[in-house]
Amino acid sequence: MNLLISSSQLFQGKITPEDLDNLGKIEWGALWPAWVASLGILLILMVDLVLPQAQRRLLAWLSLLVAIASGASTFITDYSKTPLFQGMVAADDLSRFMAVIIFGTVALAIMASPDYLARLGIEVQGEYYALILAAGCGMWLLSIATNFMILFVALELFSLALYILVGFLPRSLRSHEAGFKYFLLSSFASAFMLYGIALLFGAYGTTSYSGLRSQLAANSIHSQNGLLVLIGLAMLSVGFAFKISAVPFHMWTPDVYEGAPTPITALMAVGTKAAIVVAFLRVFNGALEPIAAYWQPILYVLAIITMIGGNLLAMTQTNVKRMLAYSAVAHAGYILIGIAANNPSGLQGVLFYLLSYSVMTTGAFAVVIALEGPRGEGLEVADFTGLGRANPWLAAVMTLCLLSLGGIPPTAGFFGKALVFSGAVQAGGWQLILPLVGAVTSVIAVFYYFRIVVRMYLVDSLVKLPLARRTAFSLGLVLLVAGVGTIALGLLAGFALNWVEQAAATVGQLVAISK
Amino acid sequence: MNLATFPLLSILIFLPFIGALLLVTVPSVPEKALYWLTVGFAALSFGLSLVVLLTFADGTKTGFYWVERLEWVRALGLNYQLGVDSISAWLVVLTTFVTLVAVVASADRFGNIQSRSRFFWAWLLVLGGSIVGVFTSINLLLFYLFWELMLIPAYFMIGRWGATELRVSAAIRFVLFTLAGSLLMLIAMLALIFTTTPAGAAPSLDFMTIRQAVTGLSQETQRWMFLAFAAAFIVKVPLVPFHSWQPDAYVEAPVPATVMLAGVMSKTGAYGFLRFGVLLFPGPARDFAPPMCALALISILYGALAALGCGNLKRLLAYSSLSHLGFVVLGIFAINSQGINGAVLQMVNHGITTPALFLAAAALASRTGTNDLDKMGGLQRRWPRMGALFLILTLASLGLPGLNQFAGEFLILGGAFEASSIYAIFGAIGVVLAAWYMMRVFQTVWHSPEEPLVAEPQVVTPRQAVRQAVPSTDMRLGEYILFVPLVVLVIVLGVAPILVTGVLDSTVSDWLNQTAALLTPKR
Amino acid sequence: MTSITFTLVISAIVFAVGTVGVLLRRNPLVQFMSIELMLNAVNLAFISFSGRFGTSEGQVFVLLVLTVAAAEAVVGLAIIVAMFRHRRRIDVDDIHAMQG
Amino acid sequence: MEQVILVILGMLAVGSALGVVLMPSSIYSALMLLFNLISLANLFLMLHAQFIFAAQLLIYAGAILVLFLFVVTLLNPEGEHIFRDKRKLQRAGALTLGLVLLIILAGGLIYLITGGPSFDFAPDKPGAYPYGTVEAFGAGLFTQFLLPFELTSLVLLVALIGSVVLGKRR
Amino acid sequence: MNWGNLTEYVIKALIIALGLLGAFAYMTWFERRVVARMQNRIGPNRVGFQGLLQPIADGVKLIFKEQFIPKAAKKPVFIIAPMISLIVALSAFAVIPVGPASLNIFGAKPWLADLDIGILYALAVSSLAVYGITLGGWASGNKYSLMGAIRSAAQIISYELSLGLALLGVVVLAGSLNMNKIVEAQHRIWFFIPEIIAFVVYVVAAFAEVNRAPFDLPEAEQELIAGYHTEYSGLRFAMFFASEYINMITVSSIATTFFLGGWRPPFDLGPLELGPLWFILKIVVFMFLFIWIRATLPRFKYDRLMKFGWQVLLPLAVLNLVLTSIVVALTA
Repeated sequence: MNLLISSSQLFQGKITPEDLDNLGKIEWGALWPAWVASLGILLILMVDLVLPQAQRRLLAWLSLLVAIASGASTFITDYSKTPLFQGMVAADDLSRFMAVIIFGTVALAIMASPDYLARLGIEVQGEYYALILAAGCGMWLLSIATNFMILFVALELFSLALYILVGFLPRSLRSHEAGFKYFLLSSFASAFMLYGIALLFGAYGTTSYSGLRSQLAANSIHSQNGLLVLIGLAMLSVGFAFKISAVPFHMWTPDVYEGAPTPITALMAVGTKAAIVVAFLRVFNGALEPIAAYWQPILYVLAIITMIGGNLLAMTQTNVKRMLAYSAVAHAGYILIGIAANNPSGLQGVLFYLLSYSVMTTGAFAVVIALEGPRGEGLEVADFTGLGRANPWLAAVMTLCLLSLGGIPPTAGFFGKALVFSGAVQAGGWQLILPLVGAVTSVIAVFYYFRIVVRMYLVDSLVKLPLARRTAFSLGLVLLVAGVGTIALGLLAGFALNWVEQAAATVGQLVAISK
Repeated sequence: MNLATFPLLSILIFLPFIGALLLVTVPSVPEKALYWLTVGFAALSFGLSLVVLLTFADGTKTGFYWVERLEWVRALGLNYQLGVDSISAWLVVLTTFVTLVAVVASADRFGNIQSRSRFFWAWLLVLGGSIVGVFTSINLLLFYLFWELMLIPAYFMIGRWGATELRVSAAIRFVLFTLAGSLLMLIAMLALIFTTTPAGAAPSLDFMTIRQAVTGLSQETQRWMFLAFAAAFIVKVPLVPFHSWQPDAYVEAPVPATVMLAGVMSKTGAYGFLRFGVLLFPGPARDFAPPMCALALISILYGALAALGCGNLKRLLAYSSLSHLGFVVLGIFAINSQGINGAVLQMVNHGITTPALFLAAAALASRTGTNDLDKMGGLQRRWPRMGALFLILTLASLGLPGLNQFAGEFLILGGAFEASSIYAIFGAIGVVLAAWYMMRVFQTVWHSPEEPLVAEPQVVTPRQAVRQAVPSTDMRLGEYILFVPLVVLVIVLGVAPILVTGVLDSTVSDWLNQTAALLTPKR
Repeated sequence: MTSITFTLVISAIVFAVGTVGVLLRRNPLVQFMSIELMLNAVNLAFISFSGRFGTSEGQVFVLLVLTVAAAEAVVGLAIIVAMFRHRRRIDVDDIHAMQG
Repeated sequence: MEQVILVILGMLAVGSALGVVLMPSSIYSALMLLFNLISLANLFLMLHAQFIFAAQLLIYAGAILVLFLFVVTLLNPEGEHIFRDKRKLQRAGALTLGLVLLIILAGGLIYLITGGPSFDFAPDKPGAYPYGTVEAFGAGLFTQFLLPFELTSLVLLVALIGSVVLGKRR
Repeated sequence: MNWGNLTEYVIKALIIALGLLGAFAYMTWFERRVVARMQNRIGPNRVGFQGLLQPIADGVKLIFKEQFIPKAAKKPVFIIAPMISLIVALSAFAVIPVGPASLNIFGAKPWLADLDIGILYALAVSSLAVYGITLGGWASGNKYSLMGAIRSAAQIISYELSLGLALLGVVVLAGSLNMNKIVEAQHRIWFFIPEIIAFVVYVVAAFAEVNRAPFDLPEAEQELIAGYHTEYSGLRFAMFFASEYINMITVSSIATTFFLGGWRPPFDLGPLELGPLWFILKIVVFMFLFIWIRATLPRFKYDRLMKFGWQVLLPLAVLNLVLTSIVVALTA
């Protein structure tokens, strides 16, 4: 640090005591997961250079280790529950919660990869794992951001990594197209978001959430900057809606999910969504809380059309990967219910939903990975015929995950849905429409989820099944974690919820403390 | 045995689950051993459930016994909270009994379960366990959990082991209908959390506390909640406009599954009406009694008329079940001691008669190879003992005095008359129609001139094609074992309905008193 | 007319033009360029507002946008090249390996 | 004087932006983008953002757009007929959307000029570095905004890895 | 800013532009003569005394020569490209001080603009030089031209990094980006002594930056005929040619300003007002260096060139910057 001070002293010797104070407030320790992940990236790239081709498989395990270490390092950090780095990031229970979710998902995605890549005939590359870790790092940073600068940089960090990962399959046109589509629409959305941020910044001259919140609380929306705030809010909402793939802005989702390598699809469906949702929480339920009355209606409408649209479109799909993609869209709608509710129950609901959503979706995608053929075949619903007989364990995990996605108790998904609904019910008034729509669309969802179950168990197949492929050990581990997690989060929902409660409490609290 | 702490109810719920787990996981044991294992578990459950019933044998106990409580999800007010009063005690016993019957009947010869029967047995046990859970939950959300849990085994039993190609769509329809109704109930439960919990307090969905708190809500709110709850129950019972899943599901399901569906699962809806409708929302229940009774009457008449026009024995029985459950709902919404006593009694009775009828129909079908009434006739001469069995069951079903259903229907009609004479009149028409269609069945099958087709067992489905033609014997030993207890119960309960009502009465009147107490200050 | 409001209007117009460009054009390269237009509009807005408050916050943000835009350009163009390496005509309408 | 330059630059910026979208060939679009970047850079300069002016030229014009140019020349795409496009509906949608956006954004801002508050350029707070200088910028960058600045290194690393991954395989 | 100032700027700009163009013209003469000497030839000596009027003759010839536009060329770009090159080359010079502030001619300072971000401006503007080349090459509709253009652009971009980083060392020492302040800071010692690594890196990178031998691959006659300006002739060719030489002058003046004390006389000989003469002298030395090396060294291979840029120059430049920062930090 001394270096920095003195070298900038050279700039005309104009260092104020304030600057010194600011420099003193660099709390590197709070970002352990990010540092571990970044160092891990470098480590992997270097090991990739020295490792002989035959032993490249070790890279997967190494990166798994890094991911777990990153996630675990959040527990050795003592979070002060105040914003750090001059209000740039939050170090609170929510940060820890997200570290677990995101690096957990990253670990699962890594474990699901080696077998998949080998099947597709892609030689193991350190870059692949490095990028996954980078994406995880970006997601986590996004979820702890309390300043639009970090929000933006972190968003782009993981987006960039994902563009590449989505287009990673070298000989697959689909993959490249998906990468391009994702890239184009995501950048488009980023631009919208940025313009919104610029307008919000223009209103009060701050990019920090806490600053924005205190300004919004102090100044009436009808005052002179109100118009800027509202336009900014609208554009920010559009940007977020794109990123979370809410319905009128969802069109990139199915194509990207379908074209991407499936482990990456899982990572995107889970990790990205979790990160964006938490960023959403911190921005809307945190920074923009004083003008909740203005953004809640936007979210109601988004939630409703997302639930309806996502589920209806999912119903028409025959490709499982696409179906899961649309179902991911639909789930964004359920999550939006909790965000729109803007009360503790809703926030807890959202966080618990994320937790349960991450295990069940990962599980479903893991099964898809296990069945996918080297040229992307085996993804039709019809291809699942007779899986219950050919590979009962796979079918069991899939069934469990689908039940959970459909929100049937006592799986994790049920509690997620119930908690989110309870937020809206608590908010009362017009918001009661949200759980009603949610209930109706859940029934639709169960219909198309059960189509797979029907195929797996209820249809007698005379065709010889190509499904008897042995599941690789690492992938088996993913399936195990997902399956056990789906059930355990349901049965032990109470424990998980205590944790979630703490994490959710920090969303609003954080902003109130600082500045 | 310490009544306060022994987790008897948990054992009752989860014993079948353990059995199911064993069934699925034990490697390479002969089918037969597994079958006896299943029977063992079901019998054990039944035995234990009798202990529960015996608690109430003195007929004076009111309130909940065997209470267990464990915090689960605080934010949702969800506790693992079990308890029985004498109403649910009878239903628990009924459940374990019917489960045992279904299990016994699911032996290969009978249940038409040709493949992977160990999974079928496992699902059967799971279904039994979850239904016990439904009857013993005294936390609203826990009730909901078990309520939904029932879907999964039922779905698989219908969809996997059903008779024809329609089974899958029947199964899905069943799930979707039920789910749609129950999700509304879920939302209402969530609304209950937030409307009744004082600010800052931990929410609770405990039945007793909620019951107190509900009276504090505005009539408007209560009505909406009641309707949401009712949505779930109407579908499950089912009442007429929402019944379309029922005949298909009953027909498609393999017989043991039908036994479970018709015998006990339908009772969960009626039970829900009683406990979480009438007892939880006394005000709205009273307000909505006329439309509910109207629905019940429509179900009675519609079911009866549909049964009259029906040519398939199994489907006919399904419609008759619809009609009978209408009576149960009618009794509940009479909201008086007589009606409710009658309704619970009728639940038990129907839970014995209907499985027996379905099983008898299956026994017949296994001989004739068809369920089609037109293809059967004049069988009395061929299988006289089976004819006798049919006669008893038919008479019981049409409500002959001295057999079990009579007492229930009588009480219900009495209760309905107390509420409004119109109900009773239309109800009585339903009884007459029941007599008509049941006698018609008996007439056609056993006494009309013999049809040539009967001689050659027909191939109904590809599944049944696997089986060899059944030798035309009269009742076999296995069937005796199955039917004799049922017939005995039919007669015993017909002669001495007091066995049931005696236990019920105190509880029912206690509940009604409490309800009145809750209502009066508000009115 | 104050200078900031003028530049803000310019930025708004450029942003809108960029949006239309992304939606209207079928050439991925031009779409990408339109996105760059949008980012530039954002930068102008930030700079303008930064002038309003006299802090460097907006300018720092612009630097971040610039840096990220550079990184994005590298990756985006690499993807476009990978996608169209074996094609003559480049047009988004040709991107239809996936339908639905 | 300044006003005149400002207006000219603004016109140039808008005109070249339109050019980017309307030019039939992507290379002309790229050229137009170049003009746009340069006129914006000069606008930055007019707004006292010296460093950003240089950075804009260095990064955007000097690096990013060159990449574009590379790719355009490499792929050498054929022209497209934007105004003879068959997808009339989509085009109409895009134009409408853009128009709406324009009205909202520009209209809102113009409202602010005429009816609402005036936004004044108010640099140079006493005691701090003079607004817009490299020193002021640097001081902010390395104290208050250190973390985002450091994180950009990670972004660049990812871009680096990505270009290698995507570039090295044929 | 007012109209009077504007006139001053315009006049100064004209002086700089014309001066640079004149310098370019005589650079060509100078180069031909020097190279000829080195190769034991005589060089152009017929037009005027010692061939001093040769550039004018060349200029007249180029101006009146027919300007081809190949059929395959993209006409507008083809025409614009050389102009871009020339304009960029000319404008980069705007921030370079050629004399001390005390040197006032009719109240005007000896520089066009005294920007706080001086060097950044110069770098920014010169980074635009790529466009002229790339566009010219592409618009020619000739694959050799295109290849030359792309090579050239890649080379310029690659070496720009090292160039800039080398300059940053000096910036750290001087504590300013302002050209005047940098010259000011060299009143005790010229920076090429403490920053010798940077100086070397800069000079090498500068050679590459202006496409001079041994880095003149873009116009390698043997492989690419003449690179991006193969199809150009007449005045347009002259523009490309001029911009190359003006760029040489610009990088030389930046080198002078940053490493050789700018307009400062060595050891403070004589009055400061003679600064411009010293400045020109230093540039001439650099120009001679350019020519000398061209006459001496063979051309690099393309892959080696890139490798050299990324694997040798760039690390060196970074190293230098880090070392400088540490030293500055410790001594401050």
